[in-house]
Amino acid sequence: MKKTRIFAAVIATMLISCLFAGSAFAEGTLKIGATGPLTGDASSYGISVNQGAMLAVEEINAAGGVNGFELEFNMIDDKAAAADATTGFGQLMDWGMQASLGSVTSGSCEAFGQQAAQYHVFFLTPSASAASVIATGDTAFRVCFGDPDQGTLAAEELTSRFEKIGCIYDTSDTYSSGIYAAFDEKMKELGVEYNTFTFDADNKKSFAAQVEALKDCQVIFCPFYYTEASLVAKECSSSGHGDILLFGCDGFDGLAPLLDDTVTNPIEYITPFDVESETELTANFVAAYTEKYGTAPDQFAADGYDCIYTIKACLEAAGMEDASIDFASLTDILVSQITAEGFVVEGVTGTMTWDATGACTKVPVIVVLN
Amino acid sequence: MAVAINGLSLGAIYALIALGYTMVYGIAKMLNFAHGDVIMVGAYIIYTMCMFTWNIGSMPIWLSSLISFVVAMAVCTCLGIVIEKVAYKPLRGASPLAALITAIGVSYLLQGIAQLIWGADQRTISILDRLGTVNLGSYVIKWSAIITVVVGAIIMVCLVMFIKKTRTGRAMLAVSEDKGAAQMMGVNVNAIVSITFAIGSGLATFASMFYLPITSVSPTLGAMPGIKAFAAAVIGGIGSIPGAMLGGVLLGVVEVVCNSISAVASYTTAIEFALLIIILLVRPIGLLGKKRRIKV
Amino acid sequence: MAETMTKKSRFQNGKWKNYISYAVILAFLIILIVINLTKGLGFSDKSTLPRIAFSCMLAVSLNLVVGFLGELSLGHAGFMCVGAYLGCYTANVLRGAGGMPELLVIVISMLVAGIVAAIFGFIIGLPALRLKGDYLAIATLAFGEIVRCIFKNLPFFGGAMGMSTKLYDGNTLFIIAFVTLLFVVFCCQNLINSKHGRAVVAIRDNEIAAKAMGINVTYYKLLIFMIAAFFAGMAGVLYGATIGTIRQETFSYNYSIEILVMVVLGGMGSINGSLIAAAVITWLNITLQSQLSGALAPVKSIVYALILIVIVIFSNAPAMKGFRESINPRNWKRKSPEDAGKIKNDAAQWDRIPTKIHMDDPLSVDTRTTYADSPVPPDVVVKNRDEFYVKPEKPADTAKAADAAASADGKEEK
Amino acid sequence: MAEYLLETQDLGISFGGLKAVQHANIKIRKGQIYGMVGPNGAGKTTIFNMLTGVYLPTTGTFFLDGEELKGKTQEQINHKGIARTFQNIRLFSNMSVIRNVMVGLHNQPQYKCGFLTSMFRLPKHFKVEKAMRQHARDILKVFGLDEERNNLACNLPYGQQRKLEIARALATNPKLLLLDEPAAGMNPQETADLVRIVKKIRDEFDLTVLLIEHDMKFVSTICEELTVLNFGTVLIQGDTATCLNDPEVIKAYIGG
Repeated sequence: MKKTRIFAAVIATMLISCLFAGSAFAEGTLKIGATGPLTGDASSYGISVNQGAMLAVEEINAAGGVNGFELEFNMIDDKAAAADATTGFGQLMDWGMQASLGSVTSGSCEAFGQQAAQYHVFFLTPSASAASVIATGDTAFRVCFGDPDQGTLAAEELTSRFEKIGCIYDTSDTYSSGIYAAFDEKMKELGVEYNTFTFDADNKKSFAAQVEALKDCQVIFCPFYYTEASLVAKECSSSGHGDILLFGCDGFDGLAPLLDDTVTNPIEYITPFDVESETELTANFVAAYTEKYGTAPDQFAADGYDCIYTIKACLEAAGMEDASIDFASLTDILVSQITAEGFVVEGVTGTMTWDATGACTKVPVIVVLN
Repeated sequence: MAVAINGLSLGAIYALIALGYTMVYGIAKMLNFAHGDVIMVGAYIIYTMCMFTWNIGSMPIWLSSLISFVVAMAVCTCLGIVIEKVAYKPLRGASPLAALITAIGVSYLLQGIAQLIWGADQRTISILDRLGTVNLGSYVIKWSAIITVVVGAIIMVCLVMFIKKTRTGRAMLAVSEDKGAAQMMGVNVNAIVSITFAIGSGLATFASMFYLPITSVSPTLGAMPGIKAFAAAVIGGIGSIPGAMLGGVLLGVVEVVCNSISAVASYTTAIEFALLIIILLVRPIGLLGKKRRIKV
Repeated sequence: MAETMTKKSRFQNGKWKNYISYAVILAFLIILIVINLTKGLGFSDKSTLPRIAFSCMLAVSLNLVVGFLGELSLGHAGFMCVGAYLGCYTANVLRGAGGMPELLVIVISMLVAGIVAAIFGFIIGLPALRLKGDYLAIATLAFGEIVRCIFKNLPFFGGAMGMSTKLYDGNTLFIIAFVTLLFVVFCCQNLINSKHGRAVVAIRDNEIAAKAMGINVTYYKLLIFMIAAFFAGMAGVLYGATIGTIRQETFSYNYSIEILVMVVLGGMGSINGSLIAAAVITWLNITLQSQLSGALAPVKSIVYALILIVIVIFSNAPAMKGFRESINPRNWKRKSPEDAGKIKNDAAQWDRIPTKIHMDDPLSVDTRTTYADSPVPPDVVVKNRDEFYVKPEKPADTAKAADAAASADGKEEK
Repeated sequence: MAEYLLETQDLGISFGGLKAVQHANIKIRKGQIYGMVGPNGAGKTTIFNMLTGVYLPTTGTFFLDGEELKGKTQEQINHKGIARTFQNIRLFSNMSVIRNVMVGLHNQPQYKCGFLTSMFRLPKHFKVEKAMRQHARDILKVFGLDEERNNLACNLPYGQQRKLEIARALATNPKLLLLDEPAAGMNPQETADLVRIVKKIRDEFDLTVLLIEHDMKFVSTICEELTVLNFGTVLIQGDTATCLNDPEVIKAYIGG
């Protein structure tokens, strides 16, 4: 009996929640939504993007908004899980999302992208770099590099400089495997031999074995995120291999604060965003971000920041005067603007242009970490 | 050689965690899934205290590390006791699954609180790895690994002696065999359970200390080693203290060896767990578990 | 005539509880369809509802193993993983071939997924014949992780990148999901309330007596693992149709534990309880996710954890028993002393469900492994551990039972 | 047709170094009620466990109706026609009384019904369920438990639990019924009732009964032949009166 009553109560609550749910249209503000990992293993990336995007929104609103209307940004936690990104998308739509930053990590962004394609919603992901993400639909765009480009670039760069090359990558991670696949292909094409070792998400707390196996290499290519990179660096230095160059991709950004004086390895990485950069735009961003959050921004924050400014640029280019527009029409406007001939955005991560595939073209720089 | 030492040191860490699992299991008859998160808390306390003493006190590193470690141990011990009193004690006598679910709840809770306090950013700190390396013949071996193995071995011997030789230790054995009978014999069961949690959490602090050189600190630090240590405890025969050590070392060595062979590295987790299943199929009660019979 | 009689007596015996779930799910579904046709469901409902449906399927099927068979399994997400990959692969192939209506595609892929998952269920059922309690728990957990690790390394299924499949139309997906859930509840309910269900519960209640009564314990353990895996595989296909991307890390042991939490909170051995708990927990998670977004996200896990702890302590703590009884509506009317014996304790009565999930190995510091050389003959040592004489494995027998089960499964498909 | 329904030949088992039972040769004719007595630890229950496949005998073997059953599993032995009760009651305590008996009926060939038939509620399922229920009630009526059929087994009084265990064992349609201390914990009236029931089921169901009992009054009333065990070996075998009056037996019991 009691159970039945609970049952009835639950069902009633759910039905009520369904009845009252429904997309509310924005009034006066343009709602931009995103999902990202705000808890769990990958949460530092999601939190950075969230902070970067929030900073951009606040700056824009403080400066009078976009053609007079304000922006509103909301990020829902997806724990880097596809299922939560899907429901997160639904919740954002119910909240009244009109444009989106997609999702932070590739796996969940792919799920997000499939939903977005189904309902025709524009998204510009800050950091989901897997090739499959922008392949989900015509409304999918990104501001980061694609994984394969970085792999190819790294292969060219490393073979031109070194002979003994090693590589460690994360078999369970889309980003890492994606870069590695392109890297491997390019290395085979160049006919260069190298050693590869792997780790995975369940196994990424200790790199003793991998470093030990690659100790004779001059350089280790590390296509993964800075959290694991810091462990590899520490492992190299503390096990007496402090002279091996660690070469990484844009995921290395944010590594510097994690390294202390015990790490002696030289570190280089490919990135569009250099926190030390002298340009006015970047310097202002770094200063504002540091003031607001107490830490220097990493590339994720920069990407999130650029995403918002790119959407703003699109809205301005389209001459939007009013935020009350439904998401489907806005999507058409944004897509046509971002792919338009001559649409260029100067962001903190470089000068960006887009093509119809959704990929972003910008110039990578190789940063040497001191 | 380096692989062996690295494997042993990882194994020693797993063994230290597994000891906590197995002791709590033996006494409180529950799977303490929150044990891994006590390690995480320990690591954060060590990190915070070290940063604090280095920046403010400008102490020598060894002193500040020692202070941090002692503070972390005190905090973790208290945390273990508090968790037991608040979350598990009310459930004594209920289904072991109920305690399992609260343990999972406590684990989520600790992770959430850690993220609120320290944020989600991963942090690294160098304490034991500052000691550098030692050359043994043609091999380069890290001091931190050697210390882990040696201290781990000492702790385990001490623990066995403690349980075998002291009154408290024997009381623990009695409580684990039969709570009711032990109580009638004048053993304070509540105190013994608290002591067990305290010891388990204290050992977890050692695990945090030794784990720091090879890992970064994050709210989810404890999850996977927790599960691996659970696996280690089961391989050795849950409830058996020598079994936990054996299981931990076995798992650690297998993990490092698999990781260092390129062809199988991506299957490391599968191999570890397959090994577990095979061992259990051959010996359903773990390597050193006790076979019990039932009267039919 | 005879049938109506049987049914009637069932209702008279108070078995209507077994049927209430159908009525409630059906009513829920009809109301939702009406809402969707008139007003339109919210965007999030279109993904939340299928998620609730497949969570319910997972909880009900795991309950077969944990609640009814009494074996602790922490690898249920592994079966779902197998089902999701295989089912979605099948769906992709079928769509590639073209010309098939979407509904047929999803039904066929569910069957394929179910069958393959059931084969895996058979494989993990084998250790279950030998292992008990926590040992089986870690073995099933290990199995789930192994499955995940293998899928991660199969380029065939996209490796770490995972697999994409077509999203099912949001307006009809929730109907399919709930109809599938009805099917699963129907199957489980019927199985449990039959001679086979009695045999399974007998094995849980007293395995020794069940064997002495000639119950084929091997057959039923494997059967239950296979059926549970079959339904978990089906749930995997629904997952694919709802989410669109399948990646192995979704199906980690954490997910298995979440399903176990649903089963335990709902009350082991209660299908209605599993349905409620699965729906509430899934809904709670999703609601917390949307309510606590942005910087508040860490609070979410704290809230969830506190809810979990409070519920479990409230409904399980022996010290709270009196309080539980005093607030149980069924006891309000019974104030007189002669009714004291009739006091109902818990809705779920967890403490009354016996399981073989006992955890009673004592602490030991020596390395002697058995009592074999003990001076006391084993049948005089009174211990409550179900560890007695284990017959040498009979591969032929096991294989036969498996064949029987597999061929029976095959029939179901046709 | 073999001369004896049950015949054990040199049956023995040892655990580690301890010889729990040795050289047990027991021959039971069809239709007999046969008793096995002996002090605690004499190995009576161990013999039961060997006969039902719980333990594998280390020496010797045993035959039911001329068929060797050593090495068969508990389930197979039950299918061949040996059913038992337990010294410490092992009912399915969370099932109703009638369901306990229906579990006993599970393997009867006339109630064969695949799990898919039950799962999809094909007509055969209802037919089988109805017939099983009726059959179970018929058995319960013999034991006077029909009124209690919808109660949980664990709520029955002790004496009725013992009876229910016998009823459940009977439901498996055995040739040989092994009763392990069936009268333990019963009051004299219940014991007398039990005597009547055991004799009745022996006659009605064409059974042979082997029982362990400490209650000598019960044993002398009901058993036709006895085996007396002490320290795992057979002390004496023969008809009840002779055995019970044997000085060795009295010595073993009184501990002279």
